[in-house]
Amino acid sequence: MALDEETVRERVAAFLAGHDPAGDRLEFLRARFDAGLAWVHFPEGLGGLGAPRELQNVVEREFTGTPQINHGLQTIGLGMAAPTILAFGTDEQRGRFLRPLWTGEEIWCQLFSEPGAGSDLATLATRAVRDGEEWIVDGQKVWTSGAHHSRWGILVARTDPDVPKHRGLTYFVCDMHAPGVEVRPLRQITGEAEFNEVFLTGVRLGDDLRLGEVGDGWRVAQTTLMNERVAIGGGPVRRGGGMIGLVADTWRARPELRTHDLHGRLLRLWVEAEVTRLAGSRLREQLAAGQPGPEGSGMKLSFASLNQALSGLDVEMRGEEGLAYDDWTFRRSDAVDFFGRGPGYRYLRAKGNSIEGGTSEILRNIVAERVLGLPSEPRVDKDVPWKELPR
Amino acid sequence: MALDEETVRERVAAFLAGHDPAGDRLEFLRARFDAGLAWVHFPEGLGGLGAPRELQNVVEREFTGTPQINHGLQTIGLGMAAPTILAFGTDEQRGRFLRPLWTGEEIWCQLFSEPGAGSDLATLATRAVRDGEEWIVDGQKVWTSGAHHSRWGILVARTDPDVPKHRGLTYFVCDMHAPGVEVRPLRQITGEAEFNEVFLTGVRLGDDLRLGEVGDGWRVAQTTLMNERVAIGGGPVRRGGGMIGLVADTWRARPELRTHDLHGRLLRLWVEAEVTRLAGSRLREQLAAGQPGPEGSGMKLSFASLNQALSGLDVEMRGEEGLAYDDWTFRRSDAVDFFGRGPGYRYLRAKGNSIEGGTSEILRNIVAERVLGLPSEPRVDKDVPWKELPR
Amino acid sequence: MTLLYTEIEEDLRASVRDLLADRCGPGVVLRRVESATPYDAELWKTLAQEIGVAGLLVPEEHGGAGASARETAVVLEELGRAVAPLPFLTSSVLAVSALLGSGDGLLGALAAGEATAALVVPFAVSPYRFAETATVRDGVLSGQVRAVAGADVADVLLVPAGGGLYAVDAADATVEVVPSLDLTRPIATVTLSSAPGRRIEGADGGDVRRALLTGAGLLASEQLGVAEWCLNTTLAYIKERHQFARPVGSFQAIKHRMADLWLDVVRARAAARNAAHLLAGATGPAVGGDERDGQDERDGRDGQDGRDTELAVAVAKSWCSEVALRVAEESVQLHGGIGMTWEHPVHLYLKRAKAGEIALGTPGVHRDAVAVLADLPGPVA
Amino acid sequence: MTLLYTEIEEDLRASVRDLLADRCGPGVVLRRVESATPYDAELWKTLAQEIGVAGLLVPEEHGGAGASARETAVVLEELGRAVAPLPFLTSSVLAVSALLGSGDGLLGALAAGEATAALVVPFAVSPYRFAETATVRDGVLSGQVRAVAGADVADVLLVPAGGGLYAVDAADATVEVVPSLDLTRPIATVTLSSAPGRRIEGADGGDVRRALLTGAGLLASEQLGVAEWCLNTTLAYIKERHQFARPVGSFQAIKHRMADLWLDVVRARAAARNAAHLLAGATGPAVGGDERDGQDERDGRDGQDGRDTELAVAVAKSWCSEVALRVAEESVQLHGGIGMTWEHPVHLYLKRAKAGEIALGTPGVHRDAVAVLADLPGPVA
Repeated sequence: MALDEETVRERVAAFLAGHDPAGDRLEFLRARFDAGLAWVHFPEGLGGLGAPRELQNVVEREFTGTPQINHGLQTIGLGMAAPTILAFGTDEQRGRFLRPLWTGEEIWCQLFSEPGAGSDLATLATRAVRDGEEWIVDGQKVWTSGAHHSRWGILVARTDPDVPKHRGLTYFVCDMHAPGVEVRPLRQITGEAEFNEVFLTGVRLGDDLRLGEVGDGWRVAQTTLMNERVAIGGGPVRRGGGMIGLVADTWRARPELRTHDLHGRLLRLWVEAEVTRLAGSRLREQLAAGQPGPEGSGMKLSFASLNQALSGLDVEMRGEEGLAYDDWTFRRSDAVDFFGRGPGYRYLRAKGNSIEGGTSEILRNIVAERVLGLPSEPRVDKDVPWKELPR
Repeated sequence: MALDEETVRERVAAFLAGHDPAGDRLEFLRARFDAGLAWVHFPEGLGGLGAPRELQNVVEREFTGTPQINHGLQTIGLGMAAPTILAFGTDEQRGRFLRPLWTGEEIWCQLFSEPGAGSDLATLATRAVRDGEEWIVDGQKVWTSGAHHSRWGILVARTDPDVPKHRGLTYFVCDMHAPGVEVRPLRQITGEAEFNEVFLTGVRLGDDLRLGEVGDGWRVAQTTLMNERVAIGGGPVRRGGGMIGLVADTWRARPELRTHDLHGRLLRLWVEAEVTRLAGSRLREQLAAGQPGPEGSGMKLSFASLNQALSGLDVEMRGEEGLAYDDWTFRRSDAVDFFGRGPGYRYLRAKGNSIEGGTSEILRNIVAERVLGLPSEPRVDKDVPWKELPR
Repeated sequence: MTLLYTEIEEDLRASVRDLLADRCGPGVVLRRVESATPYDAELWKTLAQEIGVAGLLVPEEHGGAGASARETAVVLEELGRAVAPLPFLTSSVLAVSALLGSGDGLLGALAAGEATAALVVPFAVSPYRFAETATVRDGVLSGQVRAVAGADVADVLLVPAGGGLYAVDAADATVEVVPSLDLTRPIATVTLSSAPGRRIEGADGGDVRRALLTGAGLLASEQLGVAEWCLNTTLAYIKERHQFARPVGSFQAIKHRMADLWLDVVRARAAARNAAHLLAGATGPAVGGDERDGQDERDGRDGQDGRDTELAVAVAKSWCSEVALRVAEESVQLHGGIGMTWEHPVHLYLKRAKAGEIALGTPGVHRDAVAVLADLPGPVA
Repeated sequence: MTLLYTEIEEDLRASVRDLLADRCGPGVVLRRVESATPYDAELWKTLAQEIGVAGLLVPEEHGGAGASARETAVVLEELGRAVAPLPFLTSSVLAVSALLGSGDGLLGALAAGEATAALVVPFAVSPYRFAETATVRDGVLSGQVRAVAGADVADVLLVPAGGGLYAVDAADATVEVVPSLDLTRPIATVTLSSAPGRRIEGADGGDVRRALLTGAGLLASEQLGVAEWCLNTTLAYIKERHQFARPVGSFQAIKHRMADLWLDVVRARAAARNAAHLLAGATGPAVGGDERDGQDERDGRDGQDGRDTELAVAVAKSWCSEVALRVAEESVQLHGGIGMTWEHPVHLYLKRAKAGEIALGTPGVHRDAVAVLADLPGPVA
């Protein structure tokens, strides 16, 4: 029988009675994991209680004020690596990886995208060739955030170039400390580097780092990608919040910038931001009512387009101030900083919103086919061996 | 040696000396044809002098003030049927058809489009089956302007359903007075009928009405379509002319209709209309300088979109007046009447601008492939017999 | 549950949709608009009396169903989806709303579907700029009002004059229907030449403005219905229609346009629901207390609720007007030639959408209201 | 021939393009903008002196080429196509134009490429709203002007003050370059603290405004060059880049967007050429006498020519600004991830396009001028 809210609450209380939140942070977190109170829907022994996923909210509330894990740094580990390891890992792999992943002792990154394989991920060219009990990996990955402080990476590589592209892939855990792994910051048009390029040259990975069967990498990767957080979380909840709020605040504070032309465009964008926010609220209500709708697919599209239009208007309306930029220094950063940086940065960074995490073109395809049921286009690559595909 | 301007001028003078423009209109026109002064670039004996096409302008100037042919009613005959007959007709056919076509004694219409074959004209389904020296035609054509006062129609029909779609077509001259030809006015969303549906039921056409070889209809039709007038002629020449002029006049005359929102949109459209007009002027300069550019392909796209946006704004800005319509009477009309009718008519009629004569979607394909050199999409219908195509 | 549909609302929708599918299909509507009487009186009787939609907004003590703007909005979605030529918006929404504050006895007859009424204002007027055009003297009304919707089928005309509201028997006025862009909701010129009127006790210009606000906010739901019909009908068509041996709907440029339109409609639904919810007089804000910004929280409770509602209406009407129109226009385009013919019903939706853009305030007029309500002032002159 | 390019213009274009291809490729520009001096002084010397572009607008009697805005526009197209970090627009167009009426001796040095100058006004200022920010007293200037383009490489600063125009030696002013959105044309704050200035005889605020008008109209040609590079580079990329075993450029949604962008660029070329032609002081209208409307014909000749030119500038700057920006933004998007990286030059064009939108008047400001010039007045207040 599944655990109920009351029982979970009691477990937390019992745990807190025995562990001082003011003590050593890491010890507290390890103990919380071992007590099955890390992610309650995971199995017992792996940080969970096999409880319904919704009860996690209860647990989080009860743990308010205690040492917390770092959701920012651990995004890839928690959101992508963990569910994949749980679904496809051996007992040894689950036992080895999940605990330090959750406590944050080991940071994870994602090694999927390649310069030649963006939207068409399945054409990726990084090779993994078997050599006894090891695999030798050669290739280049890109858009890897956090690679420079990662212990492990989830990696998809081509193990068989002679079969159609989806069938020749295998999924690995990549040891980011292994010889031949080189991480280089990738400078973006904003001037800073949120991401890295990762060069893999003769990297040897033991076969015990393989996740799932040889040739089954595409299916394993789907599990990872399905767990990528839906973009809806990123939308503003308050009316007039988010990017529109930034622009509206400037508008209100600086009457000298106003023109009728800008006013008309601002009003349109304010309305669009508001109806998009309402659609997000409605989606959350649907989820809460157990009626998940297809609307989620569209939220990322909407926010990308809104962020771009609003940040563009922001730069334009500031006139001579818009001709300046806050800082071109080449340095690493760990996240998007729409609220701390200047309008020029926001304008440039928002351009990535319609590319990263699924381009707007791919998202429109998905809406058209999966939501609207429109037929797919003629495919030319379905039954062709990967090595014969035009590139 | 080709004729020069001076000689042509002399010929016209000689003709006018012998023929009184104030006399019988038809006799005058027939004589003008017989003198080779109808279309000077046509061969001698067929209304022309075998002269360069440019000299036609000279002839037209010299004939100012004399009886004229009716370019409106004769559009299809002059612009599409005549060049096709000239290129593919037998001597008998040229001799039989061209003179009354030019004088306007016989009006022509075009029987190409079908309900099931719009942008994809080559899939048309009207059948022509050989029966001795005759062909029996069955099918339905649509969007036929002037069918009700036409003597002849240019017709493309399928004579072989067992070969790929482009290869089984044959081109005919259809006798619009033959039994089995039924013309019905086709009411449009504006309330009136500019076009017709033409039902062909067991229509018997002699083989002498075939134009070009059996199975060669697609190639013959290409000649017809290449001669369809380029849309550039339709653009306004004056600054602030055309549809923008109509809207701007109302704007100036009625200050009580103005709002900042409408003003901003009107200014954008005025600028767009102006740059589109300038592009048309530049295109004409290029043509005059003997440097035809690819810009022509885009003019129809631009005018369609401008006409739609402007006529939509016009209705909206009139408020309660925009809720009314001038006249829903079902009646025939021979042409678009943007300047004589009300804003509601213009709004509805302009919707056709992006459909008739090549949809905007097809025109974008053409620009992308022929002007920009982008690759075509994978084709699924190239080598499939017509009768096996999905429909 | 605020932006979703309740079970009761879904049941109501099903009843209305079934009836309309049965008696108000596109072919029927096309034939009706060619006749002298586009309005379908018989169908209206069934809908008003048997399903009881005429009294949705009327409190029970006045013989109505005591429902709210939420249920009314669902009915409007269905009527929009059918471009139904019925006086629901004009009588059961606009006229009823104008009477609600007064509790006038006429409400009972309207709720029972025994009479229909029309508010005698130009259909293009916005809630923000209403001005009387008729005059009253000793209970006798004179004046001319153009572009009145629903007057042609009204038994009673509600005429704002002299700061009050007057009920005039339609037989005492001249109602001249003019050729209308929207074939399914024609407009008329109402002329009053010393027509006797009964003053509605307790109703004034404020009631008229509130009725126009309610009408504008709920028209957004009708526009949602129009947009949904156009989107779904176009989807069905482009899945079926083949060109170049492929369904038209398999071409990527078309797919992307449809995806964008769908996204517009998804947001139109959220906006229309939000307006309906707030018009229903919900005491809390539409989407949870945590979602109010600081500015709002500083305002007083009552004033704030009114402002939230007005803002929701302005947002919904401006967005849904443009979405309905865009989807209808794209629908005509994607139907190709057939979409330009009288025989295909899509033009009825295009005309409804275009007229709806103007009705009860254009999108631009409602955005001007947003400027005030959301504190986004224009340039200082 | 008015909107086409003459043979002389095409020859000039070829010389400039060859030189830039040789010495100002994207890799070179990327490296320069990371250095302390983005401007390429050596390249400027070659271009200014050997090809002689610095004196294009300067009459022969002052040591220039006596060419016109038409040839100048062609050079700007090429400089835009290369996002070249050179002071042509700021010195040879803006500063020279401000001096033209005076015939000042400085023109000779500028024409010869021996000196460069900058007009000390905010680069965002429009021809319609210029106001002085420096003051002058006894030939000594004080004040601060922000966002000045070209000041960092100018030998001479032209400062509008006291209704006149003053030449200030750059060494006598403080020029502080600030981090700029446009890496290839940085802006600077110019501070004058009792700097000695020489009054330019015969130059006043009207010359400054005319220079700004010329600058705005010719910036449209630079924007055309930016748009063309972005369009062509994107076309080349999507023909090469494969996804799903097809060139990205074979997907219909992409093709249709490219077709629309191309159409925008075709019209940008016509608009930019028209502005350049009229700025060249052509006595006839740009596109044939028969194309003038009745309104224009009623106006006097001189005033009308000036008004035609102003309108052409406003049209060109508003259209070309938006087109350059739209094409640059689409270019980033269609390059996918690589377009977001510093190593690919497309971001230089995006930044130039965004800064160009603001420079010398935003599109909205120029549309406001269209409202006046084309007699399309706004709402009566």
